[in-house]
Amino acid sequence: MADDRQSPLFEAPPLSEQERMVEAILFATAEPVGLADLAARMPHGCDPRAALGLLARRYEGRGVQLVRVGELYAMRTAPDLGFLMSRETVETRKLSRAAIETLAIVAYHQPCTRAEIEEIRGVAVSRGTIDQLLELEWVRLGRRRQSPGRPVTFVTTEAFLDHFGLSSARDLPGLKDLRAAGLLDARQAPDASEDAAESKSDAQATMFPQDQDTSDPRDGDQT
Amino acid sequence: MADDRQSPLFEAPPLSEQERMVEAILFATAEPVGLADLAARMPHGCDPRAALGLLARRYEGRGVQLVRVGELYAMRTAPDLGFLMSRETVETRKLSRAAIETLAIVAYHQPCTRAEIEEIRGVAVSRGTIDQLLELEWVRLGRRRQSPGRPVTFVTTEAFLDHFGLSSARDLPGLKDLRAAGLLDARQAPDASEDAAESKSDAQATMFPQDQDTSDPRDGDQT
Amino acid sequence: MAEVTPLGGAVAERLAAEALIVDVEGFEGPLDLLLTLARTQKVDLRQISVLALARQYLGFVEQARELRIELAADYLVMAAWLAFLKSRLLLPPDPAEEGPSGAEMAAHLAFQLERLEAMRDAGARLMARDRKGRDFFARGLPERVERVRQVRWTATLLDLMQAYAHVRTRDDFRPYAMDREDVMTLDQALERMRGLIGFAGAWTDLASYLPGDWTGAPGRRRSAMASHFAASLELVKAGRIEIRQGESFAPIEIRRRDG
Repeated sequence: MADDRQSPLFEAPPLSEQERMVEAILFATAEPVGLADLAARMPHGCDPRAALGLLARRYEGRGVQLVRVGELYAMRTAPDLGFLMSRETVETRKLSRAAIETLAIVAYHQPCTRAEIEEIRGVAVSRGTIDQLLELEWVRLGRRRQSPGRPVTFVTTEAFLDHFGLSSARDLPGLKDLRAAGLLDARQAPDASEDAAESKSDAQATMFPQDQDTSDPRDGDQT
Repeated sequence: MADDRQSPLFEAPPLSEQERMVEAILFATAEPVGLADLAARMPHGCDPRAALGLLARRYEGRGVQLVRVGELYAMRTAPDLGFLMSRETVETRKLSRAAIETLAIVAYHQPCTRAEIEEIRGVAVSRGTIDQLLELEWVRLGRRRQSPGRPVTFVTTEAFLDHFGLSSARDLPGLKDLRAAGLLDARQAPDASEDAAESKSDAQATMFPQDQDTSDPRDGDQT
Repeated sequence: MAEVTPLGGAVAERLAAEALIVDVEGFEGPLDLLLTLARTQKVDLRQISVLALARQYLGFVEQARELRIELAADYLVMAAWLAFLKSRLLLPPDPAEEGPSGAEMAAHLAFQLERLEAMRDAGARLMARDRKGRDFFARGLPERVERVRQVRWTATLLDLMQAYAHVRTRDDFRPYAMDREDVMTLDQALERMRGLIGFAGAWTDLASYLPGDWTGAPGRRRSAMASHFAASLELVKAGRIEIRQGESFAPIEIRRRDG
């Protein structure tokens, strides 16, 4: 942003114009769009983040809203108007109880291994349950855990955030309370070996590694 | 607001709310929507036409606009922002050998006819090759030759000189220059180079010309 | 944590267990069953009596056995563990005994139940959220982003000169005209070698196999050498001869292979 003035040839359009551009781009697509993508499509020197901030305020309380989906942005209709769109409603296959629980465990404990899911539920996780979540693209494979056997982990996706109207995994309902109550701790059975306890503890350390303020443009100018 | 008691069940929401509704419907539907359809979707007593009027004014000058398509309404990208909806990729490609040879012959022998090009190249020149050069504006039609059939001739253009950094066609290096630059020799027949090769080694040595130890010791330090 | 509660409501417990048995297919494993049983205690999971819970569970398993209902192995494993836990909770702690105390084990079970319930609630809350395609919607009429591909043709002056040089010198080296006269084919060489190897009992330089009229002109010799080399490799593959080369660029030698 600082040195745009060095190249007057590429002087960026005024911010109000940039806001129109972001508006047009986000309106034109059903998929959330990232900052880099916005910047690539807008003229040189534009500041999509600032434009998003303006846009978010403009649409506050409107029938359509600017929402954040992880690191991406999208326009979505206001949830209170869903009743108008009965014809657009897509019937989602009803998830089994096992699938819903597994999804919740992945969301709240991510990154989380299959063994951890099984320990929390007290039953083996059937292949189909995870497959269903992978197919819905609500869950994807994360990094392998740096513990014996290097098990794969599961994490939630941006499609998951988008579907449930969450701007980030940190906004999961009741996350803070659950954490405060120690219910997200990887607490080990008292008779378990110490090695296992060791490998579990890094599950917690890596949970929400990007747990920092990623200056959401929507909050940007409120302070 | 005055006579709520008369039909409390069917009281229409305030116009600003109706505007939100129309906004959400137009955003989310897959097709442009008519007034009747809007009225059918919205709560009883709404006035979609008035709401559309408000909405049209709200989106005036924005990145997206309310447009009328016959009797139907839709939101579309503002016409001046259409450029955001296309992504240009510029691909730089080398001219084919046929094209560059043809171009070279025209450059060195201009004005020259198609028959002359074919005679020099020893192959028929396809229509597409000449068309490409004409399209690139590196070659244009010259005068007709005053010979039987009055064939058209081809000459190079200013754009050609411009692209190759020449001030005139006479600046093209001559055959002697080419030879001096090693261009002709480098392209020399295998028989010529063979003598040199033969003189320094026997048949077997030249059978495996680059059969040397591939593990270059210098590689070691770089990694 | 896990205080021993007096036995109470045994009849109600048995009734509950019977109701549960009818539903046994509906449970997602022993922990799920335990959670359901725990709810019948009608207390906060933090105040749950693990001992009473163990009794409930064991009662359930007993009931199932009486009704000749086959329980999955993990239900029976849980039953065995709970029986063990029960004995630990009831007997005074033995200082000589290894491992966690009954109270520790009970506390962990209570934690597991609480955690499972928390995740179950979280799942329910998640599903009850405003959801895309049901409560809020994405753009219904998206506009396609068109990809416009522009091709820019280039050539340099060097390309131009090289092309011209190439055209002007083409006659000199006839790149496409195959010189049949001076090329020995692999078949020719193979044919020759087949007839000759019978005599090659000792290591012999491959070069000595080349026909006399192919060793004069360098081009002809090279072609013959290449074909003979390829032919030797064929024969090695067929197990007819052996081949060796002392070092790089040393003569290639071949020998008949007996047997």
